[in-house]
Amino acid sequence: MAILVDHTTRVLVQGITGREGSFHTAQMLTYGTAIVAGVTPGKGGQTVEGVSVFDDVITAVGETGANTSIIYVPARFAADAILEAAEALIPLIICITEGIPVWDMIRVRRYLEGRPVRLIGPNCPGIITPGATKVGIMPTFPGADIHKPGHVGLVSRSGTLTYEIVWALTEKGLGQSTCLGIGGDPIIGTSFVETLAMFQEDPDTHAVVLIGEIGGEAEQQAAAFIRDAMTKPVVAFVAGRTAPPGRRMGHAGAIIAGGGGADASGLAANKIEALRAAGAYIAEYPEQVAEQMLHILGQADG
Amino acid sequence: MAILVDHTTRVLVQGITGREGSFHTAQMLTYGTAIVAGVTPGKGGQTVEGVSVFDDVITAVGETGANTSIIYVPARFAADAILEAAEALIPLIICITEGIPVWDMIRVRRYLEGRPVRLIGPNCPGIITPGATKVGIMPTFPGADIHKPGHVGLVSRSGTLTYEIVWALTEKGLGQSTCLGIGGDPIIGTSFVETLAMFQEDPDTHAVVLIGEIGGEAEQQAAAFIRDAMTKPVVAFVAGRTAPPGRRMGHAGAIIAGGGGADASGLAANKIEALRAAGAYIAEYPEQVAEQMLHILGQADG
Amino acid sequence: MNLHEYQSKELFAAEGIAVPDGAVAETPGEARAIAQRLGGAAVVKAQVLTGGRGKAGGIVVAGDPEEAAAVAERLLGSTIRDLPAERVLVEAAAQIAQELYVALIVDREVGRVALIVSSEGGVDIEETARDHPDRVHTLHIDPYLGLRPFYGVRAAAAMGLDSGLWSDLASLLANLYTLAQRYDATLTEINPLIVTAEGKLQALDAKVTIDDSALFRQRTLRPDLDSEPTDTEESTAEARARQMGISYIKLDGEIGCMVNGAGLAMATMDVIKHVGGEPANFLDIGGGARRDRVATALEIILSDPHVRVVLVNIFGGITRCDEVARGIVEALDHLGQTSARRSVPIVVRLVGTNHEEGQRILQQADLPAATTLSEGARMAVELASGGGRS
Amino acid sequence: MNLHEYQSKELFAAEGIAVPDGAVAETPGEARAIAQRLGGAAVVKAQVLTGGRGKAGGIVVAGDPEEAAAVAERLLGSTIRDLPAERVLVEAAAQIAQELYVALIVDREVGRVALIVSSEGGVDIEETARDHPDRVHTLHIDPYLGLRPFYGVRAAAAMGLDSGLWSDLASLLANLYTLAQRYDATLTEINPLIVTAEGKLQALDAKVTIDDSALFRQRTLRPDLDSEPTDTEESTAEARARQMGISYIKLDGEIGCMVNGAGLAMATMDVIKHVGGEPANFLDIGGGARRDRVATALEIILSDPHVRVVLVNIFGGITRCDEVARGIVEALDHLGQTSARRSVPIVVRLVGTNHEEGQRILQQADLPAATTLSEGARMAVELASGGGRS
Repeated sequence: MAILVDHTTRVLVQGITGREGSFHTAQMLTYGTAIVAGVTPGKGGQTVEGVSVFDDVITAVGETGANTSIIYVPARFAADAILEAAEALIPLIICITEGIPVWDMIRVRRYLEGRPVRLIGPNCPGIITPGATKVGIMPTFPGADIHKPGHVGLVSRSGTLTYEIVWALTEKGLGQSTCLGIGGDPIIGTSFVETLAMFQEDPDTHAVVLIGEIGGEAEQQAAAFIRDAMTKPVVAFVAGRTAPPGRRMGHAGAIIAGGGGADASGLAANKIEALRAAGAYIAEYPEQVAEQMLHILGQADG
Repeated sequence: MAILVDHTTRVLVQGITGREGSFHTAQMLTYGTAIVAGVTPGKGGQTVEGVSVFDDVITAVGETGANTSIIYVPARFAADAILEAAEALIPLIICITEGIPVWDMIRVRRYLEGRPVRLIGPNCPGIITPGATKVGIMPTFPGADIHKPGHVGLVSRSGTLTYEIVWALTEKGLGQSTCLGIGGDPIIGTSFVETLAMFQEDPDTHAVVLIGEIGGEAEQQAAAFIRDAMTKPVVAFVAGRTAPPGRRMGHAGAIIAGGGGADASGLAANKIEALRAAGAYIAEYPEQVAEQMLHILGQADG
Repeated sequence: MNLHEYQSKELFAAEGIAVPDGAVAETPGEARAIAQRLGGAAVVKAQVLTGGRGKAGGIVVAGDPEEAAAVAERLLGSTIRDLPAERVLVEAAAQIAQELYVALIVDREVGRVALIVSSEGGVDIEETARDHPDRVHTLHIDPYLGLRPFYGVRAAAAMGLDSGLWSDLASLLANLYTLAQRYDATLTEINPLIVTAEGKLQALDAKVTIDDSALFRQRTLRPDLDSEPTDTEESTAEARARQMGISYIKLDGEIGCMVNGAGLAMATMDVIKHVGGEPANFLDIGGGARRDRVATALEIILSDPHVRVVLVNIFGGITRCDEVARGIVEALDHLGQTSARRSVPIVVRLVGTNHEEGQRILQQADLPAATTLSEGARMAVELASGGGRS
Repeated sequence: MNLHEYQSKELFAAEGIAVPDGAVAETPGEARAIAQRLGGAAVVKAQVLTGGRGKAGGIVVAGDPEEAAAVAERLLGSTIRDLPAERVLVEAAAQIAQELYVALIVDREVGRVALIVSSEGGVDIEETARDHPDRVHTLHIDPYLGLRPFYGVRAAAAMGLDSGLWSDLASLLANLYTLAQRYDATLTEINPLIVTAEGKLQALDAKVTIDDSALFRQRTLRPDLDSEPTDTEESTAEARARQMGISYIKLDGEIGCMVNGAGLAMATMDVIKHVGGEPANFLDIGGGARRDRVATALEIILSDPHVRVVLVNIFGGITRCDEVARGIVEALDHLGQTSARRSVPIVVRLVGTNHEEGQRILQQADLPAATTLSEGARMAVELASGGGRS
């Protein structure tokens, strides 16, 4: 089962001939992902890692039946790539690209309103349903995959921090149903709440890990949803409790009291408090997520 | 019953303090229309014909529960007025204004996509459900109203030609369920087909009059709908059979072979042929519409 | 409103769309000077608003400046398909490697702009569409997105264009869309869009039609808007009417018509024909016409010497019958003082908003009145055939 | 990137938003000349990127040009809230009838720009929002529509502005939105927007923040993008890092960190604290970092003399461990030749994409390796407390 991606996922790679696109196409193919097409304008007819390249998305979809797109296009062209995929009504679009201007994302998100299209990201590591398919950039080196099929769902605003925590889960024998990063940018396509709702509905997911960070109010909204609508246990880790207030910590998502508001909702302490009050288990450091999950599930699950 | 407007209609007049707005507000009030608010920016707090004026649409809707807007704003501001009403989610917006630039209407129509809002017009005479409410500019002088309650539905691309035909119907004792003009501009909010579908569903409508004109393909689309989905009789009149090809006949709607295509679908003869083939009755001149309708219904109906 | 080729190309150049080097000339001497600047050989193109100029002899290649002057001499003041050529465009001859077709057209049914492209340029696109529909490609542009690069890529791929030119084509199309939006163009057409021998895209011809409803905000395109109209295919009377907000088209009959509303105006013409007459014109005074517009309309109708009778058909909604009646009376008074045409009979059919006041005004002026359109049309036909011309 | 007031006002003026007459001065003499041109009296405002300049003494009214020069002399080179004032803005004193607040802010939760207005300008908007929430009004702008006039009308009505100024306010807000979009501003704030004694709107202060991700297309705002950064609140090392695509923030501890990913970088700091250490910095080398960026990052960390040990924590996804390992070795080689800081110990924790090759490279260079983050953090804390500084 899992959520969003599984063995029926047919992937189109936008920006397949670029450095990142071709590298990760190879990685995904090695993992077993069904990559059916690539797109790079002007390079139609070529192949990359055996995958046919098309000039434009709508042609690629028509020829191959791709139902998921992953975007590795550079930041200045990435919004156009998302719009092209959305215009072609690809139901699931995953944008890896980091550094897309915020006004571009305002335009994109408005375009997505009311369209039967879901965007994950941008500035995210993608989605993996371990053992079935990987549509992303998470490390899955053969023989030492950090992932393992199982029943823990994981959703994160972060990239590498996710790997850290997934690895700890796997080391403890806790497999995952689906792991996804929703992206660290100020404006993203899919929220914590939407993802938690999918995990709550997914019979294959028994418990959920939520990885937040400072900035914005996404964790507070997630907390409200956990309190009101979730019956499955949630373990949460929020990065940045030692971050000094008022300074940007890396990408745009990590700003204390972001959004110009007067409140302190962006602070890690407030987020942690909201999640704790909503009934989530709080991990103090990344590896503790796996320890707590093992405690909750009572045994290795998966 | 009727379609679109009835005694539950609560009208907001955009541009109420203007010459046309105030004149027709008085006319509509005389007819018995429930006009609950007017809008003219900067004139909030005034009254026109006893109707309260507000500065903006969303406030007016909040204060008065208006569910229909009629727009008399000059052409250069009319698209903004439609957008403001649509943004405020007024379910029915009727735009009387003539001469709105076509690029403005492209923008408007795109905005309406997927919104729970219906636009009638622009460049139309509005809608009347005789005996119940009038939201438009059609002549309804007391004591000699050209309309009469009954069971003939009427839809038209024209303004004054509609009055001509309604009057002939009424003179023959044929009342109307609802009469509406969808507008003569190249880009309009509601099509013949959508209106025919509403009349087909309306138990109060027993037969339909369709008034077309040269230009575009709207009559051919109507013909296809009549053929495929209508069981009620339709009498059609298409203006412009004597118009010389290739010249504009007045407003933008009336262009032979409009839209730049190579075909002659804009010609009156083609439209008439399509409607005849679809089973519609064809009137040769306006007054014949009423004669044919009387023949079809067998008696004065209403 | 149609723009001339030279006007369209000025807009193109300002928007970054390459056009051949050249300039417009109003005299043979100017044409000679331009050809000299261009290096001798030049193409001289009559600036008339009609298709098929080439076939009609309106485009001539000149080998040297003297020949350019001679060609200009011949074209200037001649008529191409009944239209006078008041200017010629003198351009450098292009080295053509490939001819394409691109256009942006408002598609009324879809409510969006259609991008139409073809690998077959320089020929009649309607013929191509009929004979080789697979060579004409249409893409509707989402107005929220505008003509983003992926539309250009899709168009280029559909045309089978060399991939080295794709990003140039995408830029050109984006610029063309910006131009269309900026100038309220309902049509912008480049036929042919050429690939030069150097491998560059260039607009060899240019056609732009501006939305008449948007002229109020396009005054830079229309410096003549308040003065006398020129440069269009319409007659002086038609242009004068349009300036007043009146739609007027002269036809060949003898019954002048003044009607409110385009649909009713056409139906009135249909009824006149139905009862055996011939309309002398189409005339729509527009919605909410006031008396000065009515008076102008009547004067325009009566300026046609073939008119033997005038049928006024007004069904007042937003137009008020009393205003119309006053306009008619005013116009007749004015004409009575200035012209002998007062003797043309006028049949008036007036119903709708404020019709009682209107009919009272007409009765005072002793004008014949009809109750229905058919009755009015029959009265007009009888008056026209029974004489009445003094 | 925050713009100075004078830079923001230049953008405002170009967009048609009225600002007080004035100019920027870098010397007392320039300030005197500007005050003279303004007619004598002037307001001298230190150009520093911080709020509360007024309270901190950064805004001074001068009665005549000499006083303006004296004030400039005092402000230039002084620090306001720890920031050096390198320029002053000398402006005509405004006659204020009313003070308002308007701002456009990207609202990340809604994904749209929020228009925030208040009838209480010239004061801290956050205080107003807390104490009088009914006086602060927020409208989210549909990006498809842009800031159309009806939003302006709605804002004006909400503020209770005199209706004679509504269309001016609507125009001003539309221009402000255009400016924000044109320059990729995530914040444009006018506090106060004043109504002058003559009844005109004028931006008395101006604050604009540009989206760092959009600087590639905003080079006109950033002539210094390729040279040394100035005019920002960040330190030289932080600015140098940013130019390389590295996020670096200096802190007060002794354990330098180099991490890929902001979330993991913060978590690494959290773990260092958890095991008893103090991070010397936040550093995210970004996604897909190549070896030159890794080398620069290490040099920046080691340029902080308080750093006693460096913890490198890399979990490779889009970043490849072999590139990181090569970058570390390169940087150490380079540092070994140029500095004495080679002796600072480095703990490396490297897992993920191409980690085998990366670990092989590190082993050859004889660098201590950790398996988990906690282990790495503990090793670093031990090394830091146990000395290791030579």
